[in-house]
Amino acid sequence: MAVVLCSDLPQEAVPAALAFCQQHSAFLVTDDEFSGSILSLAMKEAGTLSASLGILRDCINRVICCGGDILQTLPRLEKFVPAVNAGHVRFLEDDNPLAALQNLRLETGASAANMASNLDDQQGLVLFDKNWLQEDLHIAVELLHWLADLNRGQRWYSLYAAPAANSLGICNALLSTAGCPGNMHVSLAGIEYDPRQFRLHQLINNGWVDTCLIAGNPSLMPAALKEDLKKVTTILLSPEPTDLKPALTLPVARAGVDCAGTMQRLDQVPLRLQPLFTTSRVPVEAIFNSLTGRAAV
Amino acid sequence: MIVIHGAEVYNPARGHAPQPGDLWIEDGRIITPRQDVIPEQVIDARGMIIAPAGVEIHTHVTGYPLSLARRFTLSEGCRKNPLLPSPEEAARLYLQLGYTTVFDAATSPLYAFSSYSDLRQMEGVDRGTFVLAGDHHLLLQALASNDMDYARNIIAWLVSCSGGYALKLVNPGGGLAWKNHRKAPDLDEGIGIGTLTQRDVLKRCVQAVNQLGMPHPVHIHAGQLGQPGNAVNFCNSIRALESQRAHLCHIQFFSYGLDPSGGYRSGAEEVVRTLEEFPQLTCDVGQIMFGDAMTVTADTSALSRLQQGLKKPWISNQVEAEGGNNILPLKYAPKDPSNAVQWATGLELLLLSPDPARMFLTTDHPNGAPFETYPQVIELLMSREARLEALQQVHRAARDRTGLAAIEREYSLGEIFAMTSFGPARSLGLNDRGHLEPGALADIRCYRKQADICGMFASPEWVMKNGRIVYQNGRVDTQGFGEILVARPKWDQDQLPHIKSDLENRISISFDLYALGGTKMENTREVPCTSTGF
Amino acid sequence: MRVVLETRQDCTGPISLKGINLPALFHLSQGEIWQLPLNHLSQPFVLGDVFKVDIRDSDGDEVVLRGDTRLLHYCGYGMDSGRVMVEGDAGACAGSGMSGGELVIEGNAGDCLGVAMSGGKISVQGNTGDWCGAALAGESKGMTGGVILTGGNAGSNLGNGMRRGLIAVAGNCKNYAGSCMLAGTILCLGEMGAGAGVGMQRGSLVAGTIQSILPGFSPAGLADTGWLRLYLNWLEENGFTMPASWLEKPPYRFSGDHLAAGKGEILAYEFPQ
Amino acid sequence: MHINGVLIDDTFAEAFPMAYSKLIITADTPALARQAAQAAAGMAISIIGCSCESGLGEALDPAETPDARPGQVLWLYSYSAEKLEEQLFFRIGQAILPSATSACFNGLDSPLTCKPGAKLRYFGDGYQSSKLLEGRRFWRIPVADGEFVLDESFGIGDGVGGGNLLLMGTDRMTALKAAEAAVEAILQVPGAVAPFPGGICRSPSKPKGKYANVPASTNDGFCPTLRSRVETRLTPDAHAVYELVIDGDSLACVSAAMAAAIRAACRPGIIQITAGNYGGKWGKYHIYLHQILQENPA
Repeated sequence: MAVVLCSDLPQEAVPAALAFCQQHSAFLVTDDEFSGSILSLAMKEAGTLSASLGILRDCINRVICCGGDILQTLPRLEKFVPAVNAGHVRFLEDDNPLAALQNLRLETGASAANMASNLDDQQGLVLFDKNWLQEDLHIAVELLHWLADLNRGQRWYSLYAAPAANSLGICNALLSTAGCPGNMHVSLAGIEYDPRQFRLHQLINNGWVDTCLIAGNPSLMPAALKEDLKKVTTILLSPEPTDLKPALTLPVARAGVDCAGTMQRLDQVPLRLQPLFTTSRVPVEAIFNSLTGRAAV
Repeated sequence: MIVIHGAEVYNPARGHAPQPGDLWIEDGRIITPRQDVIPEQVIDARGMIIAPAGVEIHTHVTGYPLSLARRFTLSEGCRKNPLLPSPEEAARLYLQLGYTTVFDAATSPLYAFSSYSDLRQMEGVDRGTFVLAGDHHLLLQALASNDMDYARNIIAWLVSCSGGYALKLVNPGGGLAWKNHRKAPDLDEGIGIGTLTQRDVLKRCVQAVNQLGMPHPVHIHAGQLGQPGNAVNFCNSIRALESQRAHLCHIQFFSYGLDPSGGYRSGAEEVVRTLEEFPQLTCDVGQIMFGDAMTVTADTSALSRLQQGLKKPWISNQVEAEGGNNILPLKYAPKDPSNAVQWATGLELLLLSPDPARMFLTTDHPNGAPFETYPQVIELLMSREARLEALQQVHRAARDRTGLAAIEREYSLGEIFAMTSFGPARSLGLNDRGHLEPGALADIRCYRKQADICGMFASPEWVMKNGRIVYQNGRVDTQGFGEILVARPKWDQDQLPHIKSDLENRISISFDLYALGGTKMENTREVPCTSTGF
Repeated sequence: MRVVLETRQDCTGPISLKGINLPALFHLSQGEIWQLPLNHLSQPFVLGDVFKVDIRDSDGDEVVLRGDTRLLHYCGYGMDSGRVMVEGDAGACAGSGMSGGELVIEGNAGDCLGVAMSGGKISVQGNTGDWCGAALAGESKGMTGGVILTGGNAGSNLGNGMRRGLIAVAGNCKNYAGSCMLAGTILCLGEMGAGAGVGMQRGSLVAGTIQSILPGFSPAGLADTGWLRLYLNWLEENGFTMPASWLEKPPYRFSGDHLAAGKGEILAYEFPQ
Repeated sequence: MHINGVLIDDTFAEAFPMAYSKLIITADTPALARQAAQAAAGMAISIIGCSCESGLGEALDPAETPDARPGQVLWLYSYSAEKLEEQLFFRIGQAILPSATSACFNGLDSPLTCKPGAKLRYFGDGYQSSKLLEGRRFWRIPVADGEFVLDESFGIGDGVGGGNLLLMGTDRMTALKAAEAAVEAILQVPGAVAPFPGGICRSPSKPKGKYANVPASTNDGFCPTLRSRVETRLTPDAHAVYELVIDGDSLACVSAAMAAAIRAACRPGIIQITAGNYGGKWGKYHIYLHQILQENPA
């Protein structure tokens, strides 16, 4: 069995899902791999500088957006980073991001100077999103290497514009509870992590799983993966209906509407959401806990 | 009612020598032996050593920086990394070492919720965290205007709203300087807000915290961490505290002399001599051990310096109006002259310090080494022979540039227990542990007497928390034990609008969501503050 | 001795052979082999539940896996000697961590073939999946020795982080061949995908055709390099047929990746102008 | 014993153990390969003067060489492994590396090796790189027509040097023709090398001499012009003597080559065939002429 944690869930869902997986020897994967395995592996190789939004708002005067869709992902970007509003923003769009990044790195000295004129106190921000990473580790590594190069001159921060509400929260919660950001096999014997073998489409196509329990709304999943999901039995714990046709759907509470929950902002600052209404819907973690409890009896 | 019978009992509250006798326990606490009742359970502990459980005063096992650090250790089987156990695992591992109280050294208020959710998972031990404020803009501003009343309120509010236990200062002003592309300020250099200097920040914060009567005084990480020749600055920082109560953490990293070659030499003697002038201070050592380590620190200035030397990938995250979180993987090599001197300096500090209840054993986990190496350090302290043997294995700089080889002192068992239990508990203001007097918590560790010191400390016979055995024969039972220890110093509610408007000018988050965002903390115990008025 | 493990009819689902040192089976009796613990995902099984075991005397030492081998993962994991033969397709991670001996796969191999191997020889008659000869996840060093020969095509990230050794592919390979390579040789007779050699420090990539050259590589002219003749000759002796054009003209050489150490090379017979 | 009327002296040649290695030199054409090999073999005549003796072996087809190019075998003999390594370094670096299109490979599998390639690689000035194929390391040294590829390690074999024959003829031309026929026969034996110019030596030597600092001097007993001044070894009708010196990869090889040489040299006009020795005191091996002829029938 595989449990998919979708990134609109609050991070409270993570320990419960982990306990459930442990009891059932299940795979645990996330729907946004970029904030998890791919970015983590890239950071390990190249490192990165980041900052919370308050700093970026106050001292950033140049912004580079990698991927043109970033303004759609972050419609209120200029609120956070006034430099965007002032027009000091450059969009990098390319069919081949890897080659584009290599070109940028090769001319890094020059481009860093162009970007940030000659003032010493100039600081920049590179924002990148999923479209730019294009499902690949190498692009993420190259991107962060480019940032590291930029950082030898002026100070450049980076942020990953995660496409879903709480990609970063799920990733961080997994890191602190399990030690790895998804793509794992959880059993009583321990946790095995393999970002290559244990990606959802690999798990399905290699015949490692026959059932998928999807927690949250899988709207972020690529179309190809949704096709793959048709090959196995799916159970959905989602606050709203989706275009998947699962064997079973259990409606769950949504953090910030029906229940409290913690989500992380773009800069990974945790935000506590309080419920708006009192409804009968239960949070995902309660479902996981009761499933774990039942099996124990 | 439980009786532990026949053991050699070390009660650091009554000196370093063991005492024979039975230990009586009722309702999770130690009681005076009774003649009139028959106990429900007698634990046969003949041939055993009984001591109060360990108290960890400085470690890094929770919070957002640890998530960042885990990103650096991703590989197959990442869970087994002893440097970065998950909070749940860390609690287990501490219990297996005989520690039942664990304090995580740093929480940035903005990320306080991350720390709290990690602390919640550390079942089995009493735990808590310190709140980072050495670069907090509001606090520095208040200190700069010398408005001590407002500064006290800010400290009290910050610690309370972050669910912390004490105030921690990390190289005050250093983070601010780094953000502004300046070098970290020296002790008497302006930090960039008015005429405020690092000396002022240290002095006034220590004063404010002591006035608030918080159980643990200010937990200080001084300036110039890791730089050769920093012992002079560190001694000046100690004097800057002007005989007030404080705790200085991982002082090994601040106790270096400058070798004529430009490298490290030990400054341990000078530091210990200076510390002797101020008996109200406590310290922990931050011993390094050879092998892999992971630098987890809020001291961006020091880490960026290290990173520029090593040219290795790092993660540096700057927090608005506060300091930063920085991660850099390291490896301490026995054949590296600098590392060898660092290693010897830590041991020298411990061995030169006359009072084990004032100088504590830590490895600043995972900065110096994983905490699982404590038994190895203890062996080095208790056996000169082991020390000299180890000295032969490392670079000769450890013999030439430190005084370690000449030191003959060997710690006694009683001193070890004073150093790992009694001292830290007292420094933390936790009077109910660290000793075995009637009324103390029945947090007890039990070792089988043996010649192999390292082996003995690495595997206690059993460990008791609140009068129940939680570790025995390799099995850890953490269910339902341990509380989150918090301090809630009093602060003036009338100042709230003032703090709110000041804060909202500085940060990108609404005041209501700041720190724990008004979340009710579960399973906490408030350790009272003993304010004596201002 | 020849040990034949044939899957039973009713075997379904993936089976991990991690933890079974196949060459060590020669020292065991049939009963002992039968009782070896197996990992069927996480439910414990013994080998006899899944395989029929047949032991025969023969000239050389050989373990043969046959039947429905498609879902057998970690075939030949950590092997250090002897010969293991998979009569059919192998699952993922075959030959991972092996340090010696020979692994022959008659069908296709799954992903992560020969990951972190340090010696020995793997021959695949069909295709191989992604991350062949690559580093373990999160590690920087891939295979550190040995030879992988593939008769068909290879997937992406062929030889990622490779430190030493030879990978030869008779067909095409997908993107990012030789990514982050430290040294070693990757040879692809057919077409090499995009992003080849990204982040490579040293080592050689040889391709019949290459889809694109990254900007981190600079053209270095025609290169009639003696070592390539040496390798091609060795491969011909090991059953590879070289395209005639390879022997007639020297390949074009690109050196890079200048964004890493830049001591590597891509040799291509045809490339986009 | 007589063969074709030629007296085969009942004596022995005194031979010594030598270290040897076998090089395979390849190039784009057979001529280039041979040229490189010849250059490397240059003046490796006698161990007395240059601590190395060498000779060309067979030419190789592309199918027989490691890099599928035409090749040439070169044998190098010296008195110790250390000396041989020094000579390999010197000769590969001086002669083979500069030769157009050349590459140089080890042709001898042996547990004992030396690593001239490990030093020669520094000619690459930091741009050298290596390839490791089946445990064998090849160095790639950038040169102006591409790369010079050479094996890092060369096998060292236990060979035999100093096998020799002396042909006495009625006149110079007759003796020379016989010697040339003998050399041709020697080179037919695999592993045998005749290091002297054309394989023929006209100056047999004896160890030491009248002068203190001379390691070897002319073997006066065979010099026709000294007939009346010294105790001569010549028969009265002998007027010219040529020496054949043979090194080989084994005692059997040297013996076979000597036997073949004797048979080829037994022509009209040759009076006697003998061998040089120093009373059996110097060499480890004694090769008896009659014995080897029996052991190696025609």
